[in-house]
Amino acid sequence: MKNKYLLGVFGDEEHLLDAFEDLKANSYKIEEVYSPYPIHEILTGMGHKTRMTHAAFALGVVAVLGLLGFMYYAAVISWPLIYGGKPFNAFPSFIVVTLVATILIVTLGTLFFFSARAKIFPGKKAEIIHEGATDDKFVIVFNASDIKDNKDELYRLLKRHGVEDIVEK
Amino acid sequence: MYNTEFRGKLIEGNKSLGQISQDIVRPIDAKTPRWWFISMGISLVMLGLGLYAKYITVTEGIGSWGLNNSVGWGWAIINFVWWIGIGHAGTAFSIFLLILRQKWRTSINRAAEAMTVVAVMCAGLFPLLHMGRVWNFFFVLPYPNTRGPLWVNFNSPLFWDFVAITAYLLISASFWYFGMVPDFATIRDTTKSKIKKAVYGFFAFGWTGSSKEWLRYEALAFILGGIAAVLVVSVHSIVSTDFAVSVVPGWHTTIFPPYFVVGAIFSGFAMVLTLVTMIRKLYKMNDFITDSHVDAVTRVLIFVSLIMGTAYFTEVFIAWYSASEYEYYMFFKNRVFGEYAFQFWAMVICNAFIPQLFWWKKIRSNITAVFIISLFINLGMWFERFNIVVTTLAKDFLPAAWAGYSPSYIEILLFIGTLGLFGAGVLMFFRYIPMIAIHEVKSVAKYDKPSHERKHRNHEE
Amino acid sequence: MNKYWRSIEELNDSSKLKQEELTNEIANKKALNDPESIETFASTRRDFLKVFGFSVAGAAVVASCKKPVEKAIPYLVRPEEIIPGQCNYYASSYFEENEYCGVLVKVRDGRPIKIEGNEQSSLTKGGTSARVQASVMSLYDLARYKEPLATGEKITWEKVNNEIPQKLEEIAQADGKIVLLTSTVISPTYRQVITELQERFQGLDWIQYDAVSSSGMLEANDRSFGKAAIPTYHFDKAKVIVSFGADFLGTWISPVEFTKQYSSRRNPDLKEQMSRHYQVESMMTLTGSNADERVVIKSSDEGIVLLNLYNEIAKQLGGTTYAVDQSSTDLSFIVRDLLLSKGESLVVCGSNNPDHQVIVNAINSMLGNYGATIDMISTNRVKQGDDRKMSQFVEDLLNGKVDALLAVDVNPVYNYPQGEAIKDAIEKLKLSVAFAKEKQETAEACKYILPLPHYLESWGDTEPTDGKFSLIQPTIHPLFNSRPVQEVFLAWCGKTGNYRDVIKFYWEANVFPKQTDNTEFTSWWNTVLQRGVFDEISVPEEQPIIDVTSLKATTTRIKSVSKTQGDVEVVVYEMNGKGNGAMANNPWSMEMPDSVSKVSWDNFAAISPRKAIELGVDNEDMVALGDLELPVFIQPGQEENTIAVALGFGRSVSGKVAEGAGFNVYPFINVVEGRRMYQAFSTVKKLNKTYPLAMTQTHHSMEGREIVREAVLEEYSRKANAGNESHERHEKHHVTLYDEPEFPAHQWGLAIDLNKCTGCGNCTIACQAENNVAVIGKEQVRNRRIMHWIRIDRYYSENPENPKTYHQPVMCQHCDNAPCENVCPVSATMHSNEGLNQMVYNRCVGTRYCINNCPYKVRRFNWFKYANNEKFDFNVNNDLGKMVLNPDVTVRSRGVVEKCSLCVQRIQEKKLEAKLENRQLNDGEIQPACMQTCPADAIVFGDLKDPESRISKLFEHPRNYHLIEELHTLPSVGYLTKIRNPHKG
Amino acid sequence: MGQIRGICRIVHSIILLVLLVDFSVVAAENPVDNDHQTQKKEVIKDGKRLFMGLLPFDRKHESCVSCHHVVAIDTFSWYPSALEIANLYHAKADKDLEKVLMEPMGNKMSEVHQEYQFKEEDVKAIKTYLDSLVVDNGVEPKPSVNNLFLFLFLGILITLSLVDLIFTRRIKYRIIPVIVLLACGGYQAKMLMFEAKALGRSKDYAPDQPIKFSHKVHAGENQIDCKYCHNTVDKSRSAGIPSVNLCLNCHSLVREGSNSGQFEINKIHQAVENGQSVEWIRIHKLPDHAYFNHAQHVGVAKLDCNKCHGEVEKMHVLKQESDMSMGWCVNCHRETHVNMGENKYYSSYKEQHEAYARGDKNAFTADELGSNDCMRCHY
Repeated sequence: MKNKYLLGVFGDEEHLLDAFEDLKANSYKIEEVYSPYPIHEILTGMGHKTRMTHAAFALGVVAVLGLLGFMYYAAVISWPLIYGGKPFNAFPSFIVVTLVATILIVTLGTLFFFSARAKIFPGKKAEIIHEGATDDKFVIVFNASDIKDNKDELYRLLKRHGVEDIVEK
Repeated sequence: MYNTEFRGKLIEGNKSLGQISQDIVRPIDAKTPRWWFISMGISLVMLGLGLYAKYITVTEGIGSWGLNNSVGWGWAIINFVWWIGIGHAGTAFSIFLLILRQKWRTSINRAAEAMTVVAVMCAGLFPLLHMGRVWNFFFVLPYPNTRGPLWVNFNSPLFWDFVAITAYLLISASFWYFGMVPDFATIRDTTKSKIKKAVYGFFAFGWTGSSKEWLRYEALAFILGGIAAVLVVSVHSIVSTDFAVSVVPGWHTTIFPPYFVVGAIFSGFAMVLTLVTMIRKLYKMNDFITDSHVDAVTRVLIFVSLIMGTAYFTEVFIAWYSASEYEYYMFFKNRVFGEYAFQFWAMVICNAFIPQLFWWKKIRSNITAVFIISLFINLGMWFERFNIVVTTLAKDFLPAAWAGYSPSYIEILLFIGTLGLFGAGVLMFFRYIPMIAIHEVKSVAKYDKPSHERKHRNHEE
Repeated sequence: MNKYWRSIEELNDSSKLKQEELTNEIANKKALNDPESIETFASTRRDFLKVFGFSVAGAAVVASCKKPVEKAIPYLVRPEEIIPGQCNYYASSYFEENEYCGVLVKVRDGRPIKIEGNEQSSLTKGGTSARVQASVMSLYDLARYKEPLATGEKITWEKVNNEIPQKLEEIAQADGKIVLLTSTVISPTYRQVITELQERFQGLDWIQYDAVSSSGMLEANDRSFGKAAIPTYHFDKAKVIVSFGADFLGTWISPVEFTKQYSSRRNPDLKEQMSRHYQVESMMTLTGSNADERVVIKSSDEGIVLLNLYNEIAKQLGGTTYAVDQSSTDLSFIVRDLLLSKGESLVVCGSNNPDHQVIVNAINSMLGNYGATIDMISTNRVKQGDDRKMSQFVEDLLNGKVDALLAVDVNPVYNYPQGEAIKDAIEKLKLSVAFAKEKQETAEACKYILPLPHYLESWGDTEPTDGKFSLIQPTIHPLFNSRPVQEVFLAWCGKTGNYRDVIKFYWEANVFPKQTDNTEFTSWWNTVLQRGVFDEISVPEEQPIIDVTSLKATTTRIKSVSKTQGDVEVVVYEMNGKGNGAMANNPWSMEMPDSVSKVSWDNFAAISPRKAIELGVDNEDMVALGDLELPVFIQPGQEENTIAVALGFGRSVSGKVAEGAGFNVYPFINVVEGRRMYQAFSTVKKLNKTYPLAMTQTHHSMEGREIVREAVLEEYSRKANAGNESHERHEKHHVTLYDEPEFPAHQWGLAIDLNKCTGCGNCTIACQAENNVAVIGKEQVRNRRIMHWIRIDRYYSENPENPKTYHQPVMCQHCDNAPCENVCPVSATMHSNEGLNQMVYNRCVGTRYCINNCPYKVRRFNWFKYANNEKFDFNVNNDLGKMVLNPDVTVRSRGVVEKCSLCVQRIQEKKLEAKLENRQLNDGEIQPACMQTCPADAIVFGDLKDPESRISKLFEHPRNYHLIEELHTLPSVGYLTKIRNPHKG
Repeated sequence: MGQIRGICRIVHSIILLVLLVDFSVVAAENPVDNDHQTQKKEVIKDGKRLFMGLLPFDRKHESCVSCHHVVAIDTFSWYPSALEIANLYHAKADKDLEKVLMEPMGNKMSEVHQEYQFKEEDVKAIKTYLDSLVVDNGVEPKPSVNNLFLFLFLGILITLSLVDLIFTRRIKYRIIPVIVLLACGGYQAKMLMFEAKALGRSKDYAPDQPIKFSHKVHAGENQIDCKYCHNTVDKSRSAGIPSVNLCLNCHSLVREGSNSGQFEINKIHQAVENGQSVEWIRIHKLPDHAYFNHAQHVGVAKLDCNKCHGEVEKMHVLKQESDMSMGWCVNCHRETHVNMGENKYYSSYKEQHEAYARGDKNAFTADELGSNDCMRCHY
């Protein structure tokens, strides 16, 4: 880590949110916010967006077409076989597999997207910024270079909103 | 839209976030209690017996079971359906209650999901083991091969079933696992033990709790929740096609898919109830799993039990109304008043009548009574599957081919083995995994704060 | 088919004979000629027999998982008639346990694997019985004697041929008594050999002994006609058949012959000419279960009932009547019917009491049946044992008056009532020689045990009925060091040479002159050998006149039996398909469920339902009948105070299969004045014990379902679809979303005439032999896991004390909308373009869903590994027994489902033949095993696409219906409604 | 089409590898020390030297071993191996060997054994050596790597590297465990593939036969029709391996081969004399659950033998040309046309036959008439 970080550690959600809104209002550049559980206001406030839902939908479309296509190929073109007097293309029978297998493919695919985009994967070493961020602390992280001009003001602002601790790293 | 006043407090004891972490993680850090070792020992012995039975089954053949030319499926399939039904609770809890915005699920869904994964594993064993040539299991997979290539039969409910069970196991396992990732991170960051730090650190996949992670995490939960909701309905519907697609009287009915789904939810909730009452007792989690949680589950059970009763009645009614002599015989001369009347009435009493006791507040609030009734429901659901699988096969079309069925000790040991596996799995879960979703409980803990402390705003998620 | 009949005799010149020997040597040398190696030689392959053209020995590279090197060993000199991988058929004859049948032996790569009926035989006409089918298995029985033994030690034939004649000579010199005890001899050449032996050893007494004798008939006919013989019967000429306890469809005299005759008249389209069958009996026999009317009487009342019947008829016809107690059984309707069809009726009686038979003779004579349905000129020879001679011999033996015994293929120690005493007496004899095929009680008591060849290994000739000759020819080189008894006897007489030459010589001198068409013996002989049979053209002769005085003497002995002689009457009988116990070590035979009770592997005390309630017993409870403890089986149709127990079980010395199967009830046989009576009085007591019985069917009611559809002839003559009215309705309801299945060339189907089917079970065993169906043993049968591809369902209806019985063969129905096909996940079962429901063993993973979803429950699962498994020590657990396997059919492994394939290997074979001959298939050319050998001609196979085929006609027949057709499974198997022909009014 | 080897075989071979321990038994020597033995050993040693060409003796030729190899070799050789010679002369006297060496029979042998001059004791030594080969069975026991242990060892390495990669991280350079992982995994995969191949069908299987029978010589150079020897091919399920007396039809006259001299052909005569048939190694072998009938394919469909068996007439050593997998059968049925017009049997296929007669469709594949139905081969 080349950069120095400044961490504002809060004890509860209300104070964090107050501070967060104030910081946003004062157009501080917030590097990241760490919390033990997802806080809707922060997620929207940070301005990130994810297109995972779109990816999942696209995956679903591909899966449905692929599965139906595969089953049609296997049952009608590749080696047609007669089962119980049914026609080769016993379409309604294919629906069940299509449905379930699509769900499976979408799930696994979404997990993969998630893993890739959120960089959450087996063996990853966590870059822990603050030990309490997964327990009971809410941490706002600033990049030291972004705030070196108005550091004191920031300190004051944070303290005003009941910050428990300010750590420079 | 969500009314805590109505439901009461979600978490008792007015805990801080830190306390929540501590309370839930405590069993993992604390010294393992003696009862844990005892029950683990028992579970492992049962598991061992099951392994022995599996060994015999695989080396000697399915002949070591009590099946015959007419009754081709017995305890194995009964237990399979039973376990799958139980395995329904996890997703049902997480997904349905999530969709219904039922915050009270947060204390229970982890246990329910864990139970799902273990139960589906138990269930999945049976279709494998009941194959005559389990070593050729891969024939079920439609993979390109040097046989022409020869594919599989997409019309077969067993193939559907295979796909559905595989999907269900994978999806519920990943759903459960990704739900635990932030909690593993919590343990990683709070524990003192170096080994635990390393191990839980590995399983936490590098989770830190940043807003970027949470954003995608929420999206993931949203997607999985949405599509898994379909799964909740589809899996047991597909399991029911194992029977409903056949031509045999007693199986060949259109009521089966909804009937199985409801039955699964019923047995799943009952098993959840069994488990959470135990967790409450053993780990003193009364603050998290409150009386109101138990109360909510029992209310659901009353409702579902009524549906079950209706389904039983409908089946019997249609058997008469359809004027099919085979159906009529199956239900009236075989099940209701015949050779298998005991199993039929055991099913009806356990599933349709006993849960009606929950109408009384006194019983609902008596944890022991709730525990016992939940066991009765589990038993009743087992009888339901017996009723479906065996009674039909024992007496179908040609009386000359009618044959009775009684399980061999191998089949019984197999079942005991899965109980052992379930026990061991659940105990491992108690011991090594946070029993309650920490981050979710934390997120709802704020609603329990006195309203003056909450100056907030928008309660939507 | 003629083309395929070959005979070894075609290779008559000496060089070819040498070749034959050489071939056999190559084929058998490795594993078989050394008897010890059979037990020790172990093959590593589960079905090493599925080889073609050469014998293969698999040799796995030691302790590595490399592909085993397989060897292909060609014939050194390939015999001309053997094409590796092709079958040859040889005509031969079966005569064992007094049952005769003309057969074709299917030989593949030098080993007989299947018996088929010989359609050229004018007696059995292509039918066989279950015993005949199972007999090929006895060839490969481990319990067979492999070497000549003297007091348990191996000796050589040379020594045998030196020592024994010497000793016989000594005894003959000292005026000692030598007895030659054989079963009935129907071979003219064998008789001549015996005569020669008698000339050689003065004082050699020849006694024929049958385990289940018909001596009573011989004696009665002697009294009535002065001819101690059994007449031939013509059931096909009889409009009314009355049988008093004679199980002529199952075990009596010549069941295959009689079934052929009987079923030909069971055609309702003959209208009034369809036969009516009355059965008067005390126990439920297979024949009784097929009767139009069945009357239950006590077996001790039989005489009175018969004499009353005689009196009734005599009254009507103005004959002499005799004073007798009034019988409580009203047979007036039978009398009416008999009188209406004089000269077209037939009364038979199964009793061994000559008095009863004399009355029956008198009745038949009054009705003018002699010369019409009964022939006393050309007589039946299959049972010639004389009870009184035998009992005299036993008395002598026990009194030490016999010095030497030559026992040929008989087993009195087991199957004579005083067996134990006989055993002790034999052991004290100066000389005792047993000729025996396999381990048996009498042989073990004898000093010398000389192995007999199986009939498939030996030459022989037969004359089962006067003027009907047939030949037995070997189809395999003797597997063991055995010699035909005739050759041994000739050797003792100082003659050498093989028996075949003796037969030829005899035939040239005695049979050849009986015909005029051929002038050259050798060519005639070759034709006969190819056909297997030769019928002398008989000149019609006047039937002998009955001696009426014989009846008068008899009637005085017919009395009511006082009740004081015991609680119950015990009737002992032969079980259909099991015989008298000589084949007890045959796993096919043992596992075949009894045609009536559906119990396999055991005999039991059959008790009437009412008696069971009275005694408070249920199936599998044990009762004590006198001293003998027996399990109970509740048999509907049993006379209330009669308990029936089958003979032929409880062998004390035998092979492994027969061990512990059932109980020996031969001691129940009464010897009255030297005659063996198969009834006894006894006490019955409930015991607090149970004994497991392997029942293959436990529910006996059709529950009102239209499974076997039936009507009576009267209705049927009015309305063609009588009893089958719902067929039309169901056909109308056949509505489907999908197109009807279409088959481009063939659509195979099977039609089963329930009117003809007698339920004898021959098809079950024929199928088992053809399709390598596994034997699974009593315990597994009891677990309801029997593997038979074709089972015969038997239902009862109405009065349990005298029910109506139904037999219905059920095999895979080859449904065009097969429920099983839809549910298999791995495509192990699906439809062929010839309408077959295919089952691919090697694809099956054993989910058993198809079994569950089959409405007919005809699919079978391999619950265990049945081949090469110590726990299933039947034929496929040893290399000798495996020789019987059909190499065209896979031996199924553990965990796969199997079922009837409509003998697809035969379909394919015949199709290929047609292609090679550049022609279309002919109707009737393809015959599945069940159809080929059905003695009742109840099964028809054919192509439904061919509108002219027999099967298409039958499928159009108004009697045709399908099993559970309301399910719209579109089976390719049709059943023809059962039409009963009860008496009117 | 998916020619990917079935997962089946891999699974099978994993099971087999785990189950079967490849114990290589090393024959323990059992020295019996006495004078006679030592003396004999010396003679054997001498004989071996002579045979191997280590002891120079007066001749211009190559050593015996250069043609008559002692250990199994990869390449095909027409010459009888030392062991074969040893077996043949084991029961005979030294003189016989000497006679054969000095007065070679037949053209081939005379050509290569020109002007051989041996001392009597040399011949005796060689004979003794050869006899010793018969006793030892000619093959020297070779220690072989124990496959299972190797496989397990590789498995352990993989596990260790995985553990380090994820948990312990003791090794500084991450690339090392990755390389170990890949290498071990790759080798294991190779072992599995090898075993899997050996286990199932064996394309290119070309074992040594007891007689060096060359299809190239017979079917190629001499143009003998396949059906002359395999004469049941068009009427029976089995093509028929010719019985020994069939060989004699020609070889009672043809006593010497162009390549192998008299040695190989003599084996046939010996077989007849001893009354013992030749034990050929079987090459083409379908599994027991698959039914194949030559008559259908040759007799009816008139297929050329080469279609399945390859260019046999160019093979000295016969090998399996096709993999004989189910896919191979089935795909051929999908391509091969039926003799619709010629064979009257096919008029049973009414619709198709009419279409053919009308000329609507001029060819039907075997598959279209149902030859790919399961129960055409599996019953």
